[in-house]
Amino acid sequence: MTTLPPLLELRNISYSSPGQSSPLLEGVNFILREGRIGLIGPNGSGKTTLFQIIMGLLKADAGEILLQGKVMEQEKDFRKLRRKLGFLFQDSDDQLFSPTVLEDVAFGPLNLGASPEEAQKISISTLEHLGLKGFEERITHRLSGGEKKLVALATILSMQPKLLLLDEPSNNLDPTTRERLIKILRGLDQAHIIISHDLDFLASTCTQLYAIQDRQLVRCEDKQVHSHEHIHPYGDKPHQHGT
Amino acid sequence: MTTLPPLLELRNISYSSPGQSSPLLEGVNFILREGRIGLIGPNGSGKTTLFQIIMGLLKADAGEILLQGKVMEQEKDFRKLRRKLGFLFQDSDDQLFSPTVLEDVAFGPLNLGASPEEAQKISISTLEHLGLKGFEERITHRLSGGEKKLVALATILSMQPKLLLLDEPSNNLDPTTRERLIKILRGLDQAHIIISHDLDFLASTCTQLYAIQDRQLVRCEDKQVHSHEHIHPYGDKPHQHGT
Amino acid sequence: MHISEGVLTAPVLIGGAALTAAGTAVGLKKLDYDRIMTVSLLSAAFFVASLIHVPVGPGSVHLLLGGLLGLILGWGAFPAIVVALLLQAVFFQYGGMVVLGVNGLNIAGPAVLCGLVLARWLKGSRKERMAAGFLAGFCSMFLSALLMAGALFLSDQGFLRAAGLLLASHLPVMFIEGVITMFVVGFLARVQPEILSLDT
Amino acid sequence: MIEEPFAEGNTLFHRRDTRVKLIAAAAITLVLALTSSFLVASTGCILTGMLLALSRPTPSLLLRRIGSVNLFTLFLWLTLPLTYGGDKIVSFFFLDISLDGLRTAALITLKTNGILFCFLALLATSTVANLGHGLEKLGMPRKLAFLLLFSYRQLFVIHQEYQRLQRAARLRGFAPSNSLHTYRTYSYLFGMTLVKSWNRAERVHQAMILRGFNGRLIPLNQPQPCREDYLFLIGMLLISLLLAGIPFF
Ligand SMILES: Nc1ncnc2c1ncn2[C@@H]1O[C@H](COP(=O)(O)OP(=O)(O)OP(=O)(O)O)[C@@H](O)[C@H]1O
Ligand SMILES: Nc1ncnc2c1ncn2[C@@H]1O[C@H](COP(=O)(O)OP(=O)(O)OP(=O)(O)O)[C@@H](O)[C@H]1O
Ligand SMILES: [Mg+2]
Ligand SMILES: [Mg+2]
Repeated sequence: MTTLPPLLELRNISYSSPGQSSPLLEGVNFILREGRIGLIGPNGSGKTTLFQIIMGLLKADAGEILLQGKVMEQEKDFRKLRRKLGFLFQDSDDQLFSPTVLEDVAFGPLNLGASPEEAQKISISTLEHLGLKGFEERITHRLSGGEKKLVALATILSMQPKLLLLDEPSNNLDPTTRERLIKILRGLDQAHIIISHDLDFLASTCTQLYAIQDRQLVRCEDKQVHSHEHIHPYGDKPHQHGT
Repeated sequence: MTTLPPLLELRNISYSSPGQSSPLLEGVNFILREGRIGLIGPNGSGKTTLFQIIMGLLKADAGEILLQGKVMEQEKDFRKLRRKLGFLFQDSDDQLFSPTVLEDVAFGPLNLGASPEEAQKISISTLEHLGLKGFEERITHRLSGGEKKLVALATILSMQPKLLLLDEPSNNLDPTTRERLIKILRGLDQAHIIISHDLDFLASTCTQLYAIQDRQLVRCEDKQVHSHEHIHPYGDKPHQHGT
Repeated sequence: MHISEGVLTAPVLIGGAALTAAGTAVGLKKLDYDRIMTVSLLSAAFFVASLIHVPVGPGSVHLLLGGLLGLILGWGAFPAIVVALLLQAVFFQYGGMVVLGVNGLNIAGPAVLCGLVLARWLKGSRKERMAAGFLAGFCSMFLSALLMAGALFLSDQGFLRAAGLLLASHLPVMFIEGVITMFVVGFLARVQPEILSLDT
Repeated sequence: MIEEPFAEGNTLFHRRDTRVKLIAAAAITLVLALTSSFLVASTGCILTGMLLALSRPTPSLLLRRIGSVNLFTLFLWLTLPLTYGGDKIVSFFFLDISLDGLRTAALITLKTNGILFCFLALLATSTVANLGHGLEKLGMPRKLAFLLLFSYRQLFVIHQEYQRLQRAARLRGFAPSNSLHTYRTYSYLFGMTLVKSWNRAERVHQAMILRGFNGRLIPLNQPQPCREDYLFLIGMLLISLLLAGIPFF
C-alpha cells in the first residue's frame, strides 16, 4: 500500500480580520494524519478563526487547505470538505435550529441525500450512542445547557464525519456532563481537534497539543507528566484545576 | 459612636428553583460588615441564584434580607438597595445595551437623578479610573471580551455602590486583563463579594472565603497557604490554574 | 391592534386573506433561502417586541415596530409579520386563523409600504434618518389603525363611531411608535449599520 | 416567559394528529365566524366549551386567557350601545342606548368566545412545532413553514436575551416613566436585542451550511394520521355541519 495523503493539511495560511491592521494568523502550517489534537492559545489569538477558515466559512488571505491531498479552492470543494469535517460551535444555541431534537439531528443526513427513513434511523442510533435515547421528540430550546451541547454533537456525528473540530466543548458544563463528554470523546473513532482553555480536559481527550503563538501554530512537546508546586490559600477546600 | 448595623445581612434565606423538588438554598445566614469576600461552590449550587436573591431579582421562599439593618420587603425597598449594591453579571453582553461606552456608563447616574452634565463627569472619571480613558465614544458592542468586562464594571462603579457583587469576573479573561482586573479590584474602596472558581484570583482579591455547601453558606478557614503537587501533561507550556 | 375573531363579515375576511396571501407570496419570492435565517430571527424579534410594554400616560401599551421591520426587510417584512402574527395567534389566541388575513394586511401592508418609501432617507444625514425612523413608526401605525377602522366599517356600518374612537385612542401609541422607531434606527445606524443596509 | 401551557397533557385532544385538528378547527371557526344567528353562536359556544372541558386545561390559566381575549369585546360593550345607532333606542336617564348595538356586542362576544374555546381545545393542545409541520402538510408554502419553525425555535433565545438586558437596566436604577429617557432606553434595549438577533442569524446560517444545506429544505417524515384521527375528524366535521345547518331547520 502506498502512503495515503494526510486527512487535512494547511499550507502557509495567513489571515487578517477585516479592519484589523496586523494579521491574526501568518504562515500557519499543519498536517493531520490521524489522532486527537488539543489546541490552546490566549483569547482572541484566532483559534475559532482558524476553524472557520478550515471549514471555508472565512477565506484565508493566502495559503492552501488540502483535504486528503486535494487543494480546496472553490465553494464546491468546501461543500465536499464539510461532509467530512464536523464543527461543534462554542454556543449550542447557534447550532440547534430545528424545533425538535430528531429533526435537528436528521437535518445533516437529509442534506447529504439520505431518504427520510434512513435519516431517521441514523439519527436515532446516533442519539442512542450518545446516551440520548428518548430525547427524539424533546423541544431543543427546553434542554439544559449540557444536553444542548450533547445534541449539538449528535447533529454533527449523524453526518459521519472523519474529523471533528470542537470549539471549547467543555465550557459551561457541570462536572458530570463534562465527565460524560470526555467518555464520549474517548470512545469515538474519529480524529479530532479540540480548542480549550481547560488543560485537564485536553489531557484526558488528546494525545498531541498545539498552541497558537505569535500568529503561528506550534507543536507543544509531547505529553509529559509534570509535577509542580503551587501555593493556594483555602487549599483545604476541595478544588479543581484547569480553566 | 454606637456600632452601625451591618451593611448587608441575610437571615435564614431559603430558595427552591421553580420545578425543582429539593431546595437549592436552605437557611442561609450571612453578615457582612465590610471586607472582601470570596464565594465558591460547585456548578449549579446556587451562587448566582444567591446574588439574584440579594438584588431582589428572585424572591426567596423564606428569610429576610437586611440592608443597613432595614428589612427589604417590597420592590420599592429593593429599588433603594440596588442603588447601594452593584451586580456584575457573568456575561458582560447581558449588561451593556447603550450604543457608546459613555452612554452606558452614564445610564446609572442619570437614573439616580444626576443631571446630564454631572452624569457625564462621573462617567468620564470612572472610566479614567479603570484605565479606559479614550473609550468614551467606542461602540460597546464592538469591544473585545475583556474590554466589555471592564466597561461593565465601570457602569456599576459610576453608581458609587457601597458593595459589589461580582459573578465570575475573571471568566474568559486572558491573563493580562485578568491581572489588570485584580489590580483594579485591590484598589477599590468598596466591599465586595466575588463568585469564582478561580482560587488564585480569589486569593489575590479577597480576605475571607465562603462556600456553598449542603445548601448553606459556610465560612472557610482563614487564608492558609497550602502547597500541593499535581500532575499535568503539557506542563512545559505557560499555563494558568483556576477555572 | 388586533381585531378579534367573530367581528368581521365574510367579504372583508376573504378580501383581507387574499391580499395578505398576495403580499406574503411577493415577500417570499423576494426572499431566498440564504436570508431565511435573518428573516426568521427578525420575525422572532418582532414577536418579542409585542411583549414589551412601555408606559403611556397612566397605562402602558405594547410595541409593534412594524415600520422598523419594513425599513430593514422591505417586502420581506410581509411574511415575517404574518409569521409573527401566526405565532401570537397560537401562543395567545388573540386574532387567530380566520382574521389572520385581515390582521396581516392591516399590519404588514403599511409596514412594507412605509419601509419601501422611507428606506432611501436612511442613507441621508442624521436628521433625515431620524425623520425616516419617526415617520416609519408613526405612519405605519396610523395606516394600520386606519385599515382596522376601515375593516370594521366595511363589516358593519354601525361600527363607524366605535372605529373612529379606536383610531383616536391609538394616536398616542402612534406617537410612541414613532419615537421608539426613531431611536432604534439611530441605535442601529451607530452600532451595526449593515442591518439598515448602510455602509459601516 | 413564553410558554405553551395548554400543550402539556395527554387527553384525547393532545393525542390527535395536528392536521386533523387544524382542519377541524378551521371548519368550526369558519362557521362561527360567519354566522349572524344567535342560535348558532350560542350553540357553538356551548359545544366548543364542552370540547374545551374535555381537553382539561388548567383553570387559572384558562381564565386569564379568556380575560385577555375579552378585552376587545369589553371595548365593544362599552362603545357599541352608545354609538351603534339603528332603530331600537331606549333612553336611560340621559343616555341613548341602542338595542341593536347591545345585540351586536352580545353576538360578537358569543362568536369570539366560541372560536377561542375551539382554538384552545384543538390547537393549543399541540406545540407550535407540530402545528407548523401540520400547516406545511396542509399546503402552506414551504418557505413560510420553515420561517415559522425557525422563528419559533429562536423566539425563546431572543426573549431571554431581551429579558437579561432589561434586568441589567433595572439593576442600574431604571424605572419606566413617561419620559424621553424611558423611550430611549427601551429603544436601546430592543435595538441591542435586534443586533444580537442579526448576528445570531449569521451564525445559525453558518451552522446550516456546515450541515450540507444548499438552499433546499427537506422535511423529515412525520407520523401519519391513524383511524382514531379520521373518526375524530368526522365527528368534528359533523359538529360544524350541524352548526351550519341550524338556521335551515
Ligand atoms: N466578525 C469579526 N470582525 C472583526 N474582527 C473579528 C470578528 N470576529 C472575531 N474578530 C477578531 O478576531 C480575533 C480572533 O478571534 P477568535 O474568535 O478567532 O479568537 P479565539 O482564539 O477563538 O478567542 P477565544 O479564546 O476568546 O474564543 C479577535 O481579536 C476578534 O476580536
Ligand atoms: N430560570 C431557572 N429555572 C429553573 N432552574 C434554574 C433557573 N436558573 C437556574 N436554575 C437552576 O438552579 C440551580 C442553581 O443555578 P445557579 O446559576 O445559581 O448556580 P451557580 O452556583 O451560579 O452555578 P455556576 O457555577 O454554573 O454558575 C441550577 O441547578 C440551575 O439548573
Ligand atoms: Mg473562540
Ligand atoms: Mg453562576
